[in-house]
Amino acid sequence: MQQVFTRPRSLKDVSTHFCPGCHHGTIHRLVAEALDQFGVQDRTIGVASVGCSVFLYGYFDIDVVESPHGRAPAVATGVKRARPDNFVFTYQGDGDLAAIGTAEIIHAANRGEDITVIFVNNTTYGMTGGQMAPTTLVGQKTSTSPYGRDKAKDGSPIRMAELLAQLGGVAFSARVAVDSPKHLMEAKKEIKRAFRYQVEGKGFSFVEVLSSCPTNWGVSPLAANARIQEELIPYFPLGVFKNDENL
Amino acid sequence: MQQVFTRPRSLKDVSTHFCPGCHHGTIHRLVAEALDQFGVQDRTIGVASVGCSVFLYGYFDIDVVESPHGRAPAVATGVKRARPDNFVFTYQGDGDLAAIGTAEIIHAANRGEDITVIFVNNTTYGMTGGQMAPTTLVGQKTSTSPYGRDKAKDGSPIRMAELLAQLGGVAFSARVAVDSPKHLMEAKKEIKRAFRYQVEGKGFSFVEVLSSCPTNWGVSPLAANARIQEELIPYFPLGVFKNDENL
Amino acid sequence: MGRIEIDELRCKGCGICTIACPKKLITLCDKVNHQGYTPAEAPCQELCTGCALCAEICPDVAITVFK
Amino acid sequence: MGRIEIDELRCKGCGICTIACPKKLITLCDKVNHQGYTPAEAPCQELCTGCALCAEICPDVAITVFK
Amino acid sequence: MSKRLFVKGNEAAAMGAIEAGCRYYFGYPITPQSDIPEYLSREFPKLSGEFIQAESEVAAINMLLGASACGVRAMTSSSSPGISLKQEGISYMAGAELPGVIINISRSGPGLGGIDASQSDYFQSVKGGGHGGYRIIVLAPNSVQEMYDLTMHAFDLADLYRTPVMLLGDSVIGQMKEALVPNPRPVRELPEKGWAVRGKGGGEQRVVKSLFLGDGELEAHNWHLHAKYQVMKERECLSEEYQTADATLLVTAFGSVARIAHTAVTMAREAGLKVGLFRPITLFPFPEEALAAAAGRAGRVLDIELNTGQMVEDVRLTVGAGVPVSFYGRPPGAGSLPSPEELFEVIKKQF
Amino acid sequence: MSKRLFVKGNEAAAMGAIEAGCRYYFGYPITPQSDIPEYLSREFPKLSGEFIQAESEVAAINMLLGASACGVRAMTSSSSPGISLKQEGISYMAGAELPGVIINISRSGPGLGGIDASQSDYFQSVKGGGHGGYRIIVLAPNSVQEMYDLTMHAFDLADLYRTPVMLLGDSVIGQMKEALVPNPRPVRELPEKGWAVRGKGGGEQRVVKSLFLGDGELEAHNWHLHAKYQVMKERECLSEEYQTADATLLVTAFGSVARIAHTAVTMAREAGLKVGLFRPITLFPFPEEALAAAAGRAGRVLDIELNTGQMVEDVRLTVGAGVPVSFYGRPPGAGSLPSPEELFEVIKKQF
Amino acid sequence: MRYDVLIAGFGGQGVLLAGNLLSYAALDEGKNVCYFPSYGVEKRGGTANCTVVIADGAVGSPVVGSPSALIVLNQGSLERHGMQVRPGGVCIVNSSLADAATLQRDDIDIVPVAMNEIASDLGDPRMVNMVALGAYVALTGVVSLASLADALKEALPERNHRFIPANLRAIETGAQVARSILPVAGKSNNRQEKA
Amino acid sequence: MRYDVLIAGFGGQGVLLAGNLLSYAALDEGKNVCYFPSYGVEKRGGTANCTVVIADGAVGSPVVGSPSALIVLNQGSLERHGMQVRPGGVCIVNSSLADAATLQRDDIDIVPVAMNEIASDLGDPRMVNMVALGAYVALTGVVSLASLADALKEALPERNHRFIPANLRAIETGAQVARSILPVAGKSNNRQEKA
Ligand SMILES: Cc1ncc(C[n+]2csc(CCOP(=O)(O)OP(=O)(O)O)c2C)c(N)n1
Ligand SMILES: Cc1ncc(C[n+]2csc(CCOP(=O)(O)OP(=O)(O)O)c2C)c(N)n1
Ligand code: SF4
Ligand code: SF4
Ligand code: SF4
Ligand code: SF4
Ligand code: SF4
Ligand code: SF4
Ligand SMILES: [Mg+2]
Ligand SMILES: [Mg+2]
Repeated sequence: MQQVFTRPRSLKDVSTHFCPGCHHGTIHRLVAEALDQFGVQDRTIGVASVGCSVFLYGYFDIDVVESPHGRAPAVATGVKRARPDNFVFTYQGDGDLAAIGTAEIIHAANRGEDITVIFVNNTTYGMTGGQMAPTTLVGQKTSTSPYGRDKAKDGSPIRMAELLAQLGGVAFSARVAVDSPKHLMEAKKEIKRAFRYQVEGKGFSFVEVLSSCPTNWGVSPLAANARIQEELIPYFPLGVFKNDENL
Repeated sequence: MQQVFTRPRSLKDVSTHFCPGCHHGTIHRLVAEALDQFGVQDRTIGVASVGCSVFLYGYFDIDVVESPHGRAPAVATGVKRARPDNFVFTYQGDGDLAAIGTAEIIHAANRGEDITVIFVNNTTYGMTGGQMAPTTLVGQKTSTSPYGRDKAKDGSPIRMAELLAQLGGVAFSARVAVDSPKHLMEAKKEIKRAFRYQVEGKGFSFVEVLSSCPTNWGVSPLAANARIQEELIPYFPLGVFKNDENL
Repeated sequence: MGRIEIDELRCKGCGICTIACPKKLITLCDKVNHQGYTPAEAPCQELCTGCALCAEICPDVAITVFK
Repeated sequence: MGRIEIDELRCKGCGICTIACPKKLITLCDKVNHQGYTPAEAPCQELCTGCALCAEICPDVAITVFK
Repeated sequence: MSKRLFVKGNEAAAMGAIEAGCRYYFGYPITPQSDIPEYLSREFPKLSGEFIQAESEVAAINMLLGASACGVRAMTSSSSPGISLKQEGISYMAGAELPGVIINISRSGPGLGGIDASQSDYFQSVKGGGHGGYRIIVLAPNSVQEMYDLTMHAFDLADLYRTPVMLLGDSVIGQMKEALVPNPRPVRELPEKGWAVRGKGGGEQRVVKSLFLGDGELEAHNWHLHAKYQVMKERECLSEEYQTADATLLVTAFGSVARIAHTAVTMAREAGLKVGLFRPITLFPFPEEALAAAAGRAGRVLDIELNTGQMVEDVRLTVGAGVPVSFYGRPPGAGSLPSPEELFEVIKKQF
Repeated sequence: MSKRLFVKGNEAAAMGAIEAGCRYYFGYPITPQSDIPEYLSREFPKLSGEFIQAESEVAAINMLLGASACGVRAMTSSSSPGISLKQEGISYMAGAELPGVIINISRSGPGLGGIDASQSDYFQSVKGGGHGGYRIIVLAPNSVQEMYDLTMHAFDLADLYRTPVMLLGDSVIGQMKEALVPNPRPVRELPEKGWAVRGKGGGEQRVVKSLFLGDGELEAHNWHLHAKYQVMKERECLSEEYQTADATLLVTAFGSVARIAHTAVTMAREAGLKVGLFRPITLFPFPEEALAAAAGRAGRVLDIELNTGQMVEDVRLTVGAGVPVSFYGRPPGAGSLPSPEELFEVIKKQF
Repeated sequence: MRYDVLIAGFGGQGVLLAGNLLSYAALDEGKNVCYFPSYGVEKRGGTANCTVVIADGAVGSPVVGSPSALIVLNQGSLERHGMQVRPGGVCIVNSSLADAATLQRDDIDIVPVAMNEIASDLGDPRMVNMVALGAYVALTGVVSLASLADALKEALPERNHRFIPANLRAIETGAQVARSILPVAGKSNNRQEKA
Repeated sequence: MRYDVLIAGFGGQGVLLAGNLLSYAALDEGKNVCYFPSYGVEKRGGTANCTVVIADGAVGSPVVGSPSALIVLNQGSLERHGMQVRPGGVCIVNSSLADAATLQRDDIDIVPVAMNEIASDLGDPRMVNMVALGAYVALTGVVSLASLADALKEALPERNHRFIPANLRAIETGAQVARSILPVAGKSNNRQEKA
């Protein structure tokens, strides 16, 4: 008998601070696997954002630059322009990317910066205790929408993967999930494709990953995992929204 | 014989600082006409941005609040929430709205703030001396793209009217021009429609107006006027991109 | 039957009205005024229909139209 | 023919592997461990195919699979 | 209503804002102040107030600018990094003479730093972190009760002087719970807001702006603002003294560390050391007169701050060269909050 | 190359950056500094440098953060309102100890204000406009030649101390044209940038961050930064004196107004008044020793600034109570730039 | 009188609720109270602790270097805070999860209480914090058990009021056990300091 | 020696080019020069003016309160700056667009030159600024006409070098006219101050 499943080399052998059942852990592993597969670990510069994934440097065995909240795409732009031969990705939450970082993500995407963005959408601000995010579903109760998100006052959840797909510089934009083996395998495929596009210099690639936040959703890990299929996917459809090989 | 064309009441009887042939003047007049037509002059609060239109208060006979560069949609949000019965519009340039103000316009639109945004797209930063804007056409020479905008490094011009049309809270989004009597009449129609939607409380309405900047384009007023049809409209098509009466 | 008046002091001589007038009744005079502009003029207005297209297109609201 | 090992110290008892395993070989034990979690266990693994779905889905990379 | 409630400092500030008549809040989540937006998002709907979670701190301060321009009482709150992002907006509000309350439950930096109690934003708050040389009133509460009372006071001062007012606290003041007597809003003579935009309604056009291009206009405007700051210095200084009457050593401290110093001073007194505590409550205007007097009596000053030395500059400028000023700083961070016992040791060394 | 060129101050700064080896610029247009990005957008392509017009000043400072984290020489430039927006990013760079040059061709405020020459950003620049109590080196050129030389110097200091360095000018210094001798970049011993990210390439992981959560870590980091600032104070102070030897009145002024004061002092000397000029070139670290000496000799100081009084606080803290310090301020705005004749009158009144 | 106590354990043991309950009780008795929770970047997981200062006069510092009383619910907290207790003070240890013997001090009273077992015996393992509180109150008399009982209504959210009887039982049992180990009259009275 | 001059007119009259040309000429003669343009929010339209200070030693202030020489190209500038000229100084007025008589001063030399007419006569109305410069140089001798001629290459963009002869003619004519009005030997020499 031999080992058929092992921890990716790019992922440090430590336990994380993530809550039980939090998909951040799964997504970390998928990203690390992709780094391994392309053999870019040694020339990768990860750009961390501010959110529950702020400890990126603690879990990935790669060089990391920390960004102010929301500014990872700008930081990554500086990094990639200074080191065009390095592999550069950002890892951002939905508060980080879809709220405070809106201008930075839109313009990095529009310039077609040759970077990959992993966008972890858990429909809330995890690290700060579960406030409403631009991605919070209508009716969803959070600590700052105690009566549920009100479409009339707060607007509808933003679909970033679709929005960014509109922009010229975007080579690839997709939305995936990791709540089931089936979705997880697709997620693997798309994350690797996004990475390949950067390796091949095709331009800006973007993968939105639907993620759970049991703690702030106030449900069990299993219930949170189930919510992805039951509530998130119906509004945030999985799929590839832009795939521009010859950008 | 009687007078068949008169200056709108909402427009002060003063001469402007605009350069000869600058469409800002024309657009100011069309907006003032719409204010007159709906009889909202007395309850209008205009939100000025920073750009060649910074002197909004000098030309419109209405209450005006000045905003920091790019933040007019946020300022207007504060104004409208505090005074829901007032008529509130912003008047912003393309540097102001499509660059530094990207996050503010996207989220005001997404929240469906009940305001109207007049977006004057002259493909450059007029007031500061003609630098490249997110709307600058590929190949267009500006003071910061002396060799012409390079799609590979600077990305492609952003089409704001189309992009905003994607967002939930947007009731109306259109692009018009004022370079010919025909376009001007359409522009009048759409600006009035946008205003009507606010008067009727239908939500966020947006009108992008293609505008000339003879001074920074470095051509004569007539040549600048002609460029709208010849170069801008082919990339920035005129039309209505969202018209959601029953939002 | 129409007639227009061009405000010398408001006109900046951009010339846009000259191409907007279907009857081509407007031209720019060649002498520079005090602000350094060559304002528009419509010397003979017999054919003016009062359609006001010139006034509509003028960025500086320098034209008044009668009909 | 497969076999899995669950790392007691990494497992946070989220239970996601228990629904991911097509053979339903994994369960959460009921005694709380020192971190206050009830870790997963797979007492009888005869039917384990080594498909590794459990390991793939585990957010904490707590499962190793042999085949 | 004199029943004592038991609430967090942050909640007390939110309650004070409501009692002050504030019904417009614009903010963006950040630890350790999120209790404020969370509380108001629960309560405002019941009071038909408007709570908006902005897309960023930049948007929030500009929403505040817009609401304040309409003459309503409005506020925002954040913590250090978020406050840095608001600096342009604060400068615009100061320039346009707009009232508005800004709460900074500051955290440790620089950069991302951490979320522990810190006083490293003193300079940013009192010297004007934004451009243009404006000043804003800065209040430094040191108890849950003051979080409530001073928030109400902040709204009055903002309207009285047409200026942004900042409440500067930290995670100690914001997160601790104490008894709160929810006093009713004090009645105060306040000027009409004739300058506020509301639609000209046939009347004069109203313009809220900070752009002044006419010859000499902007210089005059700057002197006008300067004159306003002088009036604040004369009328609005607040400070508190403890055991200063016969003190031969005056400890100066504000906010959270003043609470710790208070106990340290008590310990010193029990040990027979003649120590007193001077606590500025208004950081701008800085209570120069009162401090100069107390410092003069004591003859020497020990300034204690949760940073590497900021207010100490204002203390030195105030007491003059006659009175030696020493400094004890504990820059912020996990596990770095000094205990009363530690401060007592520091004080002892002075004798 | 000693041929004298005739260029704008802004262009000189851009040329200095190129000579210093800077090949990465990130900025957003704003008057009166746009000549800098405009010049570099023309020249960088020829040098295979990267010029990016960012979507905002916030994006620009964070692009700078990213490039600097890679160890390359990079810069941004802006003017007052834009600099306010950069405060969070500057705090992050200071916290992560990242080099980087920031040019502020400041303008008049507060708010939108105007674009006239101003020195109202002194506090923001030297006291840390951002959160977290960091400091950055601030250089204040007063000639086109200094715009060039000090920009080169700024890059060296940034690398030497791993800190952001700001060049603080205004529309006078940025827009005037003077002769420039484009001196070659001085050779200077600079440390390796082992900390820069480049992909770990088998070696140790490198992390550029300002987050410190371990017990005592952040406090230690703050003291480490503080210690660095002390070294700067010892080694990097720059100042210039004119006619101070026998002066009985010492005028202190920096940047543009120091140029005007220089002529005023000349006029005073011609009128037989013993006046000297002390010009701080580094605003942080503030040239305390040199100023204290010169002020001590003269016995009294007249501080002149284009604001309502900022550097004067550092002057007072430096000279101590023995030496009376009076202040003459001209807050900025259209038509408010004082002439040498006006300053001469102000000086005369002192006798 | 001035009392201060540090309560520490890991997340989920109800440390903060215990602190709150104690505060409400003291408040009801007309005392001044300052409750100060520790606050980590990660709001969840890890260790949790809070300080409660109770005084007739000004409470002064919310931060306490050496508290007169320490309540530790797990081994980690005992190791981390054990040495902080002021000489003459008391340390109440949850002997179910921590080994009181590992704290080598004879200048304070060390009171081991098997809180988990007691709570489980009472039928609700989550009552560990109440058992601890009962012990503390019994040993220090900082507030009356009656006040604690009343305070439960304020400290617990409406929906949990049905658990009040269970909480009461846990508090009382904790008190009994503590008294049986160390009579109130004992030297632990020195724990009352002047403000 | 220290010379300072304020040149003012409206946009499009080439005020800034004149200042630049003068600066280059002085630079070529080894002098120190500081050229300071006025700068409005609106970069276009309105009035334009610039100050040029020329000195052997330090130029000192770029800003000049009362210049020893003033060149005004339109009435507005004459009214705005006329009184600023230092006693004993000279004011060169473009009499085509400004009425020199409106400046009531006898403590300075007022030299009216019909610059527009002269320029038009020379065949290029845009040469007004060169006529003005010629007059100024002739009256003050701050630089030699030869240096001005050489400087044209530096001051003008490559593509405009074909206009150099025309510029030269304008400069010389301006100089002649000025001399004919006020001999160089005249009291306007007092205009040279020490630095
Ligand atoms: C300028 C600034 N504003 C706010 C914060 C506080 N903050 C930290 S993380 C975060 C958002 C976290 O949510 P998200 O980006 O969705 O990441 P998640 O934790 O959900 O994975 C916020 C608002 C900050 N650190 N800096
Ligand atoms: C924070 C900030 N950054 C930059 C500027 C400088 N600025 C003034 S207007 C402007 C852009 C003008 O372009 P646009 O918005 O397109 O308006 P236009 O003048 O073309 O009509 C800029 C960058 C500013 N005032 N504030
Ligand atoms: S708070 Fe939510 S997002 Fe953050 S670690 Fe816990 S579960 Fe994951
Ligand atoms: S610069 Fe351009 S946009 Fe501004 S007024 Fe002139 S023509 Fe219009
Ligand atoms: S369009 Fe108006 S401004 Fe332009 S030339 Fe005609 S009248 Fe004059
Ligand atoms: S009214 Fe019509 S016809 Fe008459 S001048 Fe104007 S455009 Fe021509
Ligand atoms: S998925 Fe992983 S962490 Fe969750 S229970 Fe299974 S083994 Fe434990
Ligand atoms: S490897 Fe497959 S079969 Fe075996 S335990 Fe895991 S999921 Fe079940
Ligand atoms: Mg999230
Ligand atoms: Mg524009």
